[in-house]
Amino acid sequence: MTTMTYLEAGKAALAEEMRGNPRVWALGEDLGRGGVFGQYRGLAEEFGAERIVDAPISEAAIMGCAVGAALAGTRPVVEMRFSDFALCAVDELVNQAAKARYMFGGQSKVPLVAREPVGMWRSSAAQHSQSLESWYTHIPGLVVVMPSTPADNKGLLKSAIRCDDPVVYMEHKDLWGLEGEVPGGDEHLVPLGAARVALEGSDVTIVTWSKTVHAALDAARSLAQSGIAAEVIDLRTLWPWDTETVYASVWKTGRLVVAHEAVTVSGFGAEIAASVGEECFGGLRAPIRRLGSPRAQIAYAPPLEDVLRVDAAAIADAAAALIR
Amino acid sequence: MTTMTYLEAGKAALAEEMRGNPRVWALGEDLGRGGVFGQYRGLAEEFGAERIVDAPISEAAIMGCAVGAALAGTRPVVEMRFSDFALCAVDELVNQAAKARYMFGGQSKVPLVAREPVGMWRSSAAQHSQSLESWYTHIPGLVVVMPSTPADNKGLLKSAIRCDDPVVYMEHKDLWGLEGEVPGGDEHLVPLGAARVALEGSDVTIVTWSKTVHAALDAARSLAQSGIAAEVIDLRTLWPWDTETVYASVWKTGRLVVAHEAVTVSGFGAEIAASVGEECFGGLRAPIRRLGSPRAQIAYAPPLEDVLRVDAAAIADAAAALIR
Amino acid sequence: MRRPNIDTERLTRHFRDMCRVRAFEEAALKALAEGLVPGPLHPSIGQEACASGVCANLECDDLLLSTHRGHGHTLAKGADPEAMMRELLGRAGGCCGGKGGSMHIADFGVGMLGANGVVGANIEIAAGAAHAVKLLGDGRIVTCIFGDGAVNRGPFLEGLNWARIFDLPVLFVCEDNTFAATTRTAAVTAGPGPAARAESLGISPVGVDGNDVLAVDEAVRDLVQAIRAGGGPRFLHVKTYRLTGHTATDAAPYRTTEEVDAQWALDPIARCGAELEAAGITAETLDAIRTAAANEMDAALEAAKAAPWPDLSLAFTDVQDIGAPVPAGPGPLAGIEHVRASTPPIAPGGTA
Amino acid sequence: MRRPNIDTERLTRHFRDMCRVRAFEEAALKALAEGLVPGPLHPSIGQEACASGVCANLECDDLLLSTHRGHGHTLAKGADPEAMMRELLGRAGGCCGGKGGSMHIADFGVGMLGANGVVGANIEIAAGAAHAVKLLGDGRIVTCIFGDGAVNRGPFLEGLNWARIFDLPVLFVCEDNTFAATTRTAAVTAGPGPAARAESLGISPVGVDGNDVLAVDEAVRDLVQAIRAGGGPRFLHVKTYRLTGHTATDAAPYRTTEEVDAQWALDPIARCGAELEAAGITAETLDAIRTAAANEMDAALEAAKAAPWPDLSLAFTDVQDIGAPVPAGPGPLAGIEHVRASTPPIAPGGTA
Ligand SMILES: Cc1ncc(C[n+]2csc(CCOP(=O)(O)OP(=O)(O)O)c2C)c(N)n1
Ligand SMILES: Cc1ncc(C[n+]2csc(CCOP(=O)(O)OP(=O)(O)O)c2C)c(N)n1
Ligand SMILES: [Mg+2]
Ligand SMILES: [Mg+2]
Repeated sequence: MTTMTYLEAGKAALAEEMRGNPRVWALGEDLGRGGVFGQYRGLAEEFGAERIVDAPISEAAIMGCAVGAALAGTRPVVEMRFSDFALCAVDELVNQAAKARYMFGGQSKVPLVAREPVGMWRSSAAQHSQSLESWYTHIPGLVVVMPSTPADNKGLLKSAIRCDDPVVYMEHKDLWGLEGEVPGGDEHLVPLGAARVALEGSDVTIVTWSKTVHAALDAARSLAQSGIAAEVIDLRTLWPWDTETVYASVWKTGRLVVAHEAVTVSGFGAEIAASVGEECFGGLRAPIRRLGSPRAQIAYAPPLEDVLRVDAAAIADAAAALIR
Repeated sequence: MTTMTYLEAGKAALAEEMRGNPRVWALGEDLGRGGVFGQYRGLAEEFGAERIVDAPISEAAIMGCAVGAALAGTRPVVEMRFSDFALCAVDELVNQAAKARYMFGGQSKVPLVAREPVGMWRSSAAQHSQSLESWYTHIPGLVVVMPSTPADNKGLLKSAIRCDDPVVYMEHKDLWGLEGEVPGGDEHLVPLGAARVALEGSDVTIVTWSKTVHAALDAARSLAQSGIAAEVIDLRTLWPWDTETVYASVWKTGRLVVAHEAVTVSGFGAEIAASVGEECFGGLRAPIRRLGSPRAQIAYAPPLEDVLRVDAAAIADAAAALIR
Repeated sequence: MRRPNIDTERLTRHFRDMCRVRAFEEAALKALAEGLVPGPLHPSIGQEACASGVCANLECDDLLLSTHRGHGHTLAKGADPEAMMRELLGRAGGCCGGKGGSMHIADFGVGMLGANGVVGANIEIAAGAAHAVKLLGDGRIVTCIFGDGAVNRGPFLEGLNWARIFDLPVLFVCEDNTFAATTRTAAVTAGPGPAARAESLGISPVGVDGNDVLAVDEAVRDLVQAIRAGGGPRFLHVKTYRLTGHTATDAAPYRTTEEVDAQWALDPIARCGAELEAAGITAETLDAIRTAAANEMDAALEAAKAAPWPDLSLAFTDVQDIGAPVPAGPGPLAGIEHVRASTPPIAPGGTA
Repeated sequence: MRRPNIDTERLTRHFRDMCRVRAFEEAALKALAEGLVPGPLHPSIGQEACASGVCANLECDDLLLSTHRGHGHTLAKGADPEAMMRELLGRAGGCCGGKGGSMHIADFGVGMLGANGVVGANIEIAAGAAHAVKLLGDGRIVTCIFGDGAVNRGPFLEGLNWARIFDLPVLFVCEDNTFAATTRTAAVTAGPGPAARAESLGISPVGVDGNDVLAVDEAVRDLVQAIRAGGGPRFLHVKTYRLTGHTATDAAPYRTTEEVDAQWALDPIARCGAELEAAGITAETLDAIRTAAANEMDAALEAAKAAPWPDLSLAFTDVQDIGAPVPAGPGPLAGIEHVRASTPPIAPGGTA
């Protein structure tokens, strides 16, 4: 175990995988100087400009190039800088990366990882704050991963790089500085598709991911003070998601809150609520509550931005209301 | 009332709005020769090349240009040819069109309509068959419309062109030739946001839209033969969707099937199921069933493609199973 | 036309290759007319010299990226016509298992990494494949063929810029057939055109008469040599004409028959044949080549017609490694969705 | 530098405009250092000649599209610095109501249709605005300023192509400050650069020393004249240097202090001042201009500091006409979502 930040954990994961496999390389803007958040700092020095590739501002080319590079036998790790800019490369990700294996009848896989930092990061406003994970869960062929802790950022990124499917890997910009214990050694892999029960409880299930896991844990602590035992499930992988763990928890508690930072409408919370509503119908003791951002663009002014954030108090209120 | 096809209805709507408002114009590939499906045939002759604009293969420029043209005081109607190609213009639609009004503090609206033909159209395969409506329902600022009949294609397209919001307007490619009665006169407007009860019934509610409406009506007819009275709701507008009509129906029937052509996972059926599950919790007599495409890319070979289609039999089976 | 010192053997090979492409598409069009091709077909009739002239200079393990109009490129790269025909008919044994069809034809076994249904998308993919090839240092080169319509899409700029700044081993071929669907590209392409754009991106272009197969062959030979020598990306502008409609069902009323007839007079296969005759190859030899090609492709079509539909379970293979759907009833397992397999509305085996 | 027949009045106006831009950004940086600017700031220090030289040739109702580094363009186009400063601080009365911040600064009242957070996106939007202007036939022209990084994105090709084929009244200005964030654009831009690319798209480019405000002014004057005369799109390549880091918090360790110092010697404001002095304007006059600018911007900052936060209900206005969220409890009404307004963690009114 070592203490490191979420940012360092991601960097360590990439470095280890690059050391272990010469076919792994990374491409994105400003990577030679460490990337926009410093999450690549030092890697160009270790691996050279051939494997830590400094790209022009060409998100479409970065993603499209990764598709071709994956088809031709390498394992590119794409850096999109802000997930919002990945919207300049949707054809490349959705029409190409996600479909090539299928439409060519399995002649090739497309092992690429698209790192797309997501989420509100104080006053970044409408074009630099989005969380569009639910989009990618809707696209056949894609795997979607959203780590919430340093340990998971290391273990999940390593698994994503080893995965033969195109993986949309969404780190949260507000978590870069978060410190935590990270298991050492090259073989700290967190399996894709397995949720983590972050806190056990019997009264209500809170399913969440990414930064909102921390708000949910805060909420659970305050609920505990009112005698309510919340179970907090960190989904970690959104596609495929761990229905087994979630359904088992809901059968146990009979109550579910799904909380995420993304817009509620057609957010991934809808998929979870719809699935649980169908699969655990007889076990639900209250309606499933979804908490997400209202369907509004994200504002710059801090108080306006905060109106759109799901915080611990909102989660605790929603959970408590299901029990009352 | 006149009988016309879905295609002709859309063309009539655009022509009428262009006659009525010189600020309305259309832009897209091959429009001067009628567009890829003939849905613009004759319009260049009537309105000239200045208002029926023949674009290069530049979806990003077509959409981006429409954003600028809307900000500068016109009302562009964008033709994306296949909704799949709109994936080349996502930044322009999502980061620009949907956000400009908000991020500039209301200094301008963005009145544009993006026509995006959707859906499976025999053996068009993975890159020409997608239905990504749920994506756009997730984006604040956008209105999402999916007509299922000629009458609605006329009345909704006219309303969309008059709407000051950016509207994603999705016609289904398999419906172009569908004939139906269309109210005459310039003022046949179908309001955005209002569902249509296509068939009344008391035993089970089927919520659907676009081409799947017709499969649902077929299913309802076969259910009727087994004595099951299905209520079929054609949503018509997905955002904002007519919660009032849907909730009232579910309170009445206690059972809901949501059927759509798009992938089930994170499809808009999830939003409906989640919302109904929350709002009608006490009124549900069975779990909500969602029917959509499995989460697989769309295959070329007809039998494989058909595996992915939601048909009348599947809808009838699902509805009947809720009652048994 | 008469050129000195013609390599008649090589030119005869081109003649054969072009006849095979033409015959393949004629067979495919016949199948389409019979209702056996369920999806769209984009014929390359009149453009065969590009396919043959380019691919004659590529090794089997060199990589090729193509477009929606890619039958010729795929055949010329060495793919099996029967597997291709099965693909067009959506049958078992198609080169993509019946899952891609004409617009996604591919044969990775001969380095053909796919046609593409999105205009211009193959340019970035090709740059990426070349990036991989350079990283791996295995000596392969990549060729990317795209249309004159593609030069108006962003990926043209982004992909060429990418290839140049990283000095990648890739040959860009703009197969300029005068049209993008029903639009004359000249009307929607600003400035002097594709070659000038390549030049502005640091890749000096070469232009060639695309209906002269030897000219294409020779131009490509030099460019490929330069690329193999580590010279970085190259650009070839191949000027030709689309003799058919955009798709097999496009009657192309937006141009006169005079225009098309004049272009038929430049048919690359006829020109190649005439040149071979002038060089002493007999009409009989050429006829035999034509007939062999037609027979080969008719046989491919017959075999495809006789082939069964793909097994329905294939709808769920090749989706992805983890989280793929399982064709089964609903249940509390990750990634499982309910799937109903309906009866195919079109009967297999050529009876449709 | 000494030029004959200088219009000292016009040059003095440039001096004042540039000083105002500089003073605005210095005030904004001060506010940022005090923790009052919650979002990112991209200063244009050293690039003021582009803003002033371009906008001096535009009418109020002409349209302008800018970038994330757009304070100077916005001010020079005539926006109110206090409303801009309020916007940077996220306060009520900001020109975007506090909802956009620096990266989305806009003032439609003076034809400034917005900075943009997506590099290159403004190029297509500008082409579209010019398309509308041409359709409406109202005589306005459109100007689009973008960086040297933007020329590597697809919209550069697609937008310029569009403007040229439809002969639109738009001036494209590439404000080339040598860098895209931490990357020297020369390293990632193939070929001769932005001007050659414009040329290849049929728009003949003009290049100018971007630290010489009169040179920019004169070049733009001619180009704007040509555009107003119906000549279609024009292109200006303005060569300058970004004296600060990419953002206010970027120390820019990727370049030497020698390099930056050498560039400071070319500071357009100092150069303009020297030229004015040489033309007989006194140092006192120039000082007074500088001081007035500083005072104006300090006052704008003080006013912004004193302004309250925007009303929380504004989070839900301007979303869209139909289907906008309503800040209320859950209920069976279309488009309503539950919203909790949390206490602002930063106190308004300059006490943060
Ligand atoms: C991004 C995109 N836009 C539009 C289309 C529809 N489309 C298919 S082929 C074609 C014309 C392409 O012209 P060109 O690139 O010259 O190739 P050609 O068909 O002439 O071989 C168009 C517009 C598409 N496939 N992809
Ligand atoms: C599409 C996109 N990719 C990346 C970014 C991140 N980014 C913001 S500014 C910038 C550099 C832009 O360089 P340039 O266009 O030269 O403008 P400058 O900052 O020098 O004024 C980058 C990469 C972005 N905003 N948009
Ligand atoms: Mg063409
Ligand atoms: Mg720059």
